[in-house]
Amino acid sequence: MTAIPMETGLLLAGILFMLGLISVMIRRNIIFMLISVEIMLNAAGLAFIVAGSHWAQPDGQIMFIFILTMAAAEVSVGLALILQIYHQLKTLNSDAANFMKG
Amino acid sequence: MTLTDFQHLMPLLILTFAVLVSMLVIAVGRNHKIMYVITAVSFLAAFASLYDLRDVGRYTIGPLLVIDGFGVFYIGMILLTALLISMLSYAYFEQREERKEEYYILLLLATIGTCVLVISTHFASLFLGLEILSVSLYALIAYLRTRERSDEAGIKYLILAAFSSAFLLFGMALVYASTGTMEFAGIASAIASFTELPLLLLTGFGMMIVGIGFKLSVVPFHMWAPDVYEGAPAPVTAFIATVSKGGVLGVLIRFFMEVDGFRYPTLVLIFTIVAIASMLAGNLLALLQRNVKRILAYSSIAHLGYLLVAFLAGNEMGVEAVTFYLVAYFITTVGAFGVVAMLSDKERDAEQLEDYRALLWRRPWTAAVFTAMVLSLAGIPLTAGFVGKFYILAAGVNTQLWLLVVMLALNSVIGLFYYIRIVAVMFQQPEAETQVEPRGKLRPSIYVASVGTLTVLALLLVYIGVYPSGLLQIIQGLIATTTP
Amino acid sequence: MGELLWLIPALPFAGALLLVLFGKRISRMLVSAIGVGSVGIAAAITLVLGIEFLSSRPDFIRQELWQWFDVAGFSPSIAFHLDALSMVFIFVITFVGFLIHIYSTEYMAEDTDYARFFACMNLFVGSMLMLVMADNLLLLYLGWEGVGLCSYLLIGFWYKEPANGYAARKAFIITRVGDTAMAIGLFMLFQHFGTLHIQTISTEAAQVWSVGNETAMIIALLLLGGAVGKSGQLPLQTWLPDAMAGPTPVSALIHAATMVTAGVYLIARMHVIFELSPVAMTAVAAIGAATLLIAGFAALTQHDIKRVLAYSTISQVGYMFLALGVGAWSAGVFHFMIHGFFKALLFLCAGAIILALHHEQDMRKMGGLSKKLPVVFYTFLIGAASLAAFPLVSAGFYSKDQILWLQLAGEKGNIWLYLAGLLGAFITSIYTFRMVFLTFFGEEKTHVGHKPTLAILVPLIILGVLSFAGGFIELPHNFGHVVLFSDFLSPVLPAVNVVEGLSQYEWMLQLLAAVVSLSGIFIAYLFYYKKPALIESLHRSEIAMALHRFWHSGWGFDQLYDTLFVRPYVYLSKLNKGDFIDSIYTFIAHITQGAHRLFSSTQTGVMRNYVAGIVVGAIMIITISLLL
Amino acid sequence: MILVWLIAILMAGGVLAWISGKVNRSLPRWIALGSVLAVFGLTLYLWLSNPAPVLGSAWLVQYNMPWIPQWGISFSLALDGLSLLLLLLTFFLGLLSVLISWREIQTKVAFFHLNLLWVLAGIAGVFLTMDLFLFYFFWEVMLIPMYFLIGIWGHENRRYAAAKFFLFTQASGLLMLLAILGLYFIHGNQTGLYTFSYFELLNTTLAPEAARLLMFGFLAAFLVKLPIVPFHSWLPDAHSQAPTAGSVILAGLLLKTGAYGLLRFVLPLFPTATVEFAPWAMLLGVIGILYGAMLAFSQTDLKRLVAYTSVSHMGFVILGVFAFNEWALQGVVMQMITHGLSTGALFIIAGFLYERLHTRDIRQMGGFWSTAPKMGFICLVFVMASLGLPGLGNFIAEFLTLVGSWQANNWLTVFATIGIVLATIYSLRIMQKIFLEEHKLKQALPDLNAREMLIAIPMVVLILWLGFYPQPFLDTAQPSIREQLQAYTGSAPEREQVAEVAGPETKTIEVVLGEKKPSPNIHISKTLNQ
Repeated sequence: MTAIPMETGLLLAGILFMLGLISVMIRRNIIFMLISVEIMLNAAGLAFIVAGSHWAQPDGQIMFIFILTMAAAEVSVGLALILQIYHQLKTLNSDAANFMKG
Repeated sequence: MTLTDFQHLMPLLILTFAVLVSMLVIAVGRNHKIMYVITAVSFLAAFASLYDLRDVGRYTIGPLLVIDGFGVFYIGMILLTALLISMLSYAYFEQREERKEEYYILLLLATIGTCVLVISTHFASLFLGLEILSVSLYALIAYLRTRERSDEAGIKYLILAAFSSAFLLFGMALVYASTGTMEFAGIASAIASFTELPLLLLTGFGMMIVGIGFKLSVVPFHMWAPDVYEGAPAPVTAFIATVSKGGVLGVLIRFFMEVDGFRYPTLVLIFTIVAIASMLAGNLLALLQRNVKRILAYSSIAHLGYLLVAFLAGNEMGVEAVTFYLVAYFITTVGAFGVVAMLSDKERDAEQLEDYRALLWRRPWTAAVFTAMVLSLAGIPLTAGFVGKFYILAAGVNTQLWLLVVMLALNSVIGLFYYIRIVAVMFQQPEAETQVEPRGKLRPSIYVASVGTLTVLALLLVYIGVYPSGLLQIIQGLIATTTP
Repeated sequence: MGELLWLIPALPFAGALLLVLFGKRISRMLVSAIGVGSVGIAAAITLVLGIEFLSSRPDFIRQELWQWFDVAGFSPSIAFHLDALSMVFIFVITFVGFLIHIYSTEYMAEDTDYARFFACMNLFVGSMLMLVMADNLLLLYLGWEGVGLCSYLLIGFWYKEPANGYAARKAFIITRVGDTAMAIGLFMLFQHFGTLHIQTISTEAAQVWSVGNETAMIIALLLLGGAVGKSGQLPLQTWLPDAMAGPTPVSALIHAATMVTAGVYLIARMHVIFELSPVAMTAVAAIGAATLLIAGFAALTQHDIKRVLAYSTISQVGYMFLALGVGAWSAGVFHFMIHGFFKALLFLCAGAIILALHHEQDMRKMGGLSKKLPVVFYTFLIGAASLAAFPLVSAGFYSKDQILWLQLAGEKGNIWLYLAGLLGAFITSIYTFRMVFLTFFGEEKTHVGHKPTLAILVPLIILGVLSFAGGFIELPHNFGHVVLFSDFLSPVLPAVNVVEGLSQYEWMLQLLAAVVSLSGIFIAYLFYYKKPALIESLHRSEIAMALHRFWHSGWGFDQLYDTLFVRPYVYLSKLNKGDFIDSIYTFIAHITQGAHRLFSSTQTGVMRNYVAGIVVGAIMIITISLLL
Repeated sequence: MILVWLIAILMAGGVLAWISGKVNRSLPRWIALGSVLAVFGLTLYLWLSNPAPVLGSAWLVQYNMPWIPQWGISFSLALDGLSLLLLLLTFFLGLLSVLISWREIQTKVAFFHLNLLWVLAGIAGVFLTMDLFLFYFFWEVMLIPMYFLIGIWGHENRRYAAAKFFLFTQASGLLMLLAILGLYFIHGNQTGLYTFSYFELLNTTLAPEAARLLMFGFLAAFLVKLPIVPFHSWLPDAHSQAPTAGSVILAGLLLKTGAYGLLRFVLPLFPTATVEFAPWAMLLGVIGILYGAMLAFSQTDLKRLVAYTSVSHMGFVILGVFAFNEWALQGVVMQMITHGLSTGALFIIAGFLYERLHTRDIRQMGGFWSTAPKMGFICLVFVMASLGLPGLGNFIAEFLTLVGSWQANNWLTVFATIGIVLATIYSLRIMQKIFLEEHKLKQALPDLNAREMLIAIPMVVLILWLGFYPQPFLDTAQPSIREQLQAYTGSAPEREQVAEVAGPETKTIEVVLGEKKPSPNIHISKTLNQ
């Protein structure tokens, strides 16, 4: 375990984070955007675990559990909203939801 | 957790209890009025329980939370604001068909989250508080789910908030990685031991600022604000504008004071840029806007910029100024959205400037209150906003932040332009006298509740504007216990 | 005896006040009584005072009413100072004023604004008295501006005609230009003496400054500026001919007898300052000489009888300046008095003619009036003789002769000034008698309507007598040597130093003056009565006509000022009517609105753009935190 | 305590007037009239009961109560001669404003009077307060009601004008606030006493650089308010669009707050910095005089024309203030009063005309003398006042100012004096276009009625009084002017000693029979020898 330095782990987390970030930016489908955000959150969770293991503390993993919980809550609300939007717009294209601007 | 810990957390416990009771009540039978009473009473009770904590000094509960004067004051402020908002909400939702009862649960939950936020001293509690707040807000914003705009606002807020939360979390992880602790105090001592800040830490801080900045809706993380303000029901907007931002600002101040972030020119520079950009962009965006809710959104962006000026002063006076300004800003914003809520009808909120035309002649009292609120936002004397702005300027001048102070003055002028435009619209002559009142008349009791709330707010506004000594004393007394 | 002093200006003021307050409500009889009576009583008091003054011969009488104000030692009073100089002036003002008031009761009888006319006239008399009786320059300035106001009001009396209003404003504004110079002079005087009290300044100036002092020169020139404006001298003379737009009694009183000579009074009053500065003295004389010539030539070509008289006034005041400029103080004042008589007379006669001819003022449409208006004719003749300095019998001869004589004999005189004066005298007699021949001789061209009655005739006759007899109180030494007038003035005004050994040639000069005057009359007789064909031949000459046009327009001064000052100012003012500074602020406002639009376009409402915004912000923040 | 009453009565009267509007339409007018009369009476009483300036202190009445002790702010009012005169002017014009609105204002009468009285209260506060925070407070308080006055009851372009007025004054006011704060902290750091008290802050010692910056902060507010070219552009719009009472208060009083600020704060607080800046300030004044006069000439909107004359006249104020001597400052004080009267009167006449004709365009006027000679006469008096005719108050003001500024700067004074010629040009144009020439309208213009004469006559009397016997006013202002000038040990005191001997002393009517030109100073030295 100790063979893998913390930086490598963080780098992995960072790459994961960037992947999520980029796909949020380029995806139009709201569900995919939600998924991408989840990826970013998980990347953050990974970073916590890496950091926690570096300092040999359980805190990182605890934080990960928090993040998971929160993500679940978020997704549930998010999906409900997406359903509602699909009801109204008949599309999941996030660009279509731009009634408010200016 | 000892018994005294619970005593010190009494306000939170009361609110949590109220949430549980509410759910049970809903399970038994839906009744808007009962829900409303439960909420209001619980807010009051929670606020009353703060009385015991008035001389608390500094009481830490594990590594996660601390109850001190600062926290008590902010909790008190949040509770009162939430109470006022719930009072306005009652009248607002009474006219609508949706099921109203869950609204209060969400409101209570969001308030709990904010309260946790301002007393947190640990990333975990910070995160928990923030997410309780956020998740409740997603639902609150989209509460009127049959309105397209509500849903649009909800999903926008959800995706963007989650997105920024990811930044915050990743930033926290990086900070944790480089310091080995998630306690504010621990981070502070860890930083103090560094001769030069490691890149990891700086990146972490930077990413955290993104997360925090989003919640504060400062430039460049402000873009969600107008859309969400517009789409959310008026009382919820008031909540986002006041409680949520106030809570985040509270924790930001706590964190910065703890780690003494003002020592680092990089951080100060970032906040300076953000402050100036927020003031400018907020005011310029509002300049010719015709939607009142969006105007208030943009103006709140600018006001956060003003607040950052005092925040950047970085001393006790700065904290006092921020706190004072927040009080004034809370009163004003709640009042303004209260008027918006009061004038709204079933179909839509009263958000177009046209809805306010000749208000002074149609409903003089409402118009007078709204005028007072707008003038307070503009920082005109006799209102709390003036004293607040004065305090911020004083804090800025005291620490010689000339650039920021001058920008503030300049932006106040730009701001004036759109504030007085609102006022001007209100005293315009009605186009045609025949324009009948289309709004369905409310039951008098509800009307009285709204008007009463607004009256209280207006009186408070003027009282603080004319005689700020009392509030000042409280703030100084409570905050002196916090800052080392 | 001095206790009554304040009544002299106060009475006309009171009359004016009463007329302003009640003029609309009382009968014309009462208006006349108040208007004429107030000046009449003032004249009577002047007479009493004058007699006592002559008998007891004090240097001056001073009466202080109250202190005007007192700021850090600047403490002028509302106080009157009566000495011989003031005495002469108030005598002319009240008496001629009184006569003209009487005259006006008939002249203005038909006018709807009868009360307003008398209110203004009374106000004028009061202000003019204030001017000449003031014991300090600030009070003098009050009178000075007061007469300017009345002049404005009376020139524009018939306000419905825009041209009258224009003439009135022109008069006020141009004299104000001079007043500005005078005001600056007052600032300087105050700076150096800490007071504007005339006597104190006069006493101290002589002690503090030596002759040729530069400050004294500047002050004197500035005061001269004021005098030039008020007295219609070069280069501020252009308002006076236009001022004839007012009713004729006004022209007689204000623009001939009294107000236009205020400049003479000012210079005589401040003679101490002027004497300290040879440059200023020369300037006074030179201005006088130039003015009298230019105005004389202009008078030659005018058709409007009142304009002839106006230019003649300018020219005659030029003589007074000429006298003052060589230090012949009392000669100047003497000419002022005589001029006051005969010019008032001429104007009043002209007024009678104008009234008779249904407000016709063009001399080409007059003629043959000697039969129809005999009294007017004879009195006019006396006046004309006096103006043309008809030898021996006219008052004008003596007063003008004294001036001419002192140009040569006086220490500060010189031959060029004398020649200018002589040439002026020649032209004067030509245009004067051109007027006489054109109006009274030849055939009748316009029907005579209103025949003057007593109220007009009596003043004419009295003034005629004065124009004739007035000269005999001051006669040259080879003509009986009467020096009553200069003797009277001697405590105030120093006598001129005469160059030794010239006095035996005085008779030659007198003869020359007489010849010049008579030959001028003869030429006028030839051209305008005997052989009008000569004029016709002149009209055919291109050069003569060009010269005629040039002189007729008053030497093109109006045109010059119009292009130099009026048009540019009006143009600039109209150009900038919208206030270009305002557009700077409008520009700022536009920029701000542009910025608003720019920022607004970022709020697209598309979520992905918002995400991108956050990312950009994040990149910026992280870059900053990593780079710094 | 009487000082508090002055403000309290007005504020309470305003609220009362507003409420009473529900009961009766004309009740607000009477309440407003009553409260302004009451404060006017109080001020008159103050004036009459303090006839002679008390030696030693310029302050007649003081009132002090802690307000926000944490910041060293107190509710501190004090009255000296200068404030007293300006209060008299304020309430006099306030009285007239109520009267002229009697018929002009027919909509929202109650709210109008609320605003009117609150403006007056704000202005009175500005003139009275001796705490810089409070000063800023009142400075802003008077804007809001003024904004409403213009914005609600103004003419066709009122919202633009009101907004412009508001933005200009606010922007400059904020700069002043920064300067006040700067001064507060500098003083606090020096002495450890953090206070906004004027009397304490007077003792602050400032580094030259700091003094300059702070002075500009103060100047910004006052010069915009005054206004000085190039910061004047709010004024023509605000003045021409406001209702008559609004114009009167704007021109008569609001502009004076700027002048008052210069006298009260800028001069004593920054003695060195102002001396440095003086030539530039005077230059600005002269530019203002000439520029305003020139613009006034070409205006066709009567109220706009008069507004530009204000710009021109206010140039004299700054010219005088920065001459730093007693003559000039007395001139400035006189100018404040007389300009308040004369320009106020011209606006009132414009209001009378507007009521009758519903236009302010002078191209459509003319020949009104024939049907309205009373109005013509009143207008003539004030036109003459505005061109500085001696015998009317403005002359004393302008002459003293120029005499004073001459001692400071010759050439600028010369140009300022030329401004008087330009004043003549535009002033006479007013008379010509409105009252003279041929009557252009079909219907006759009704002359002034009794109420209007009641407004006009006191103004005429006052302006004449000021012209012929201004001494009571000068005496009242003198001690405070000396106090403001304390820091400037210029030539004024020396000159004074020389001149006091030279001037005649007695006020009774006396007759002196001259002998051999006795100059008065000889006369006095004789009595001294005896």
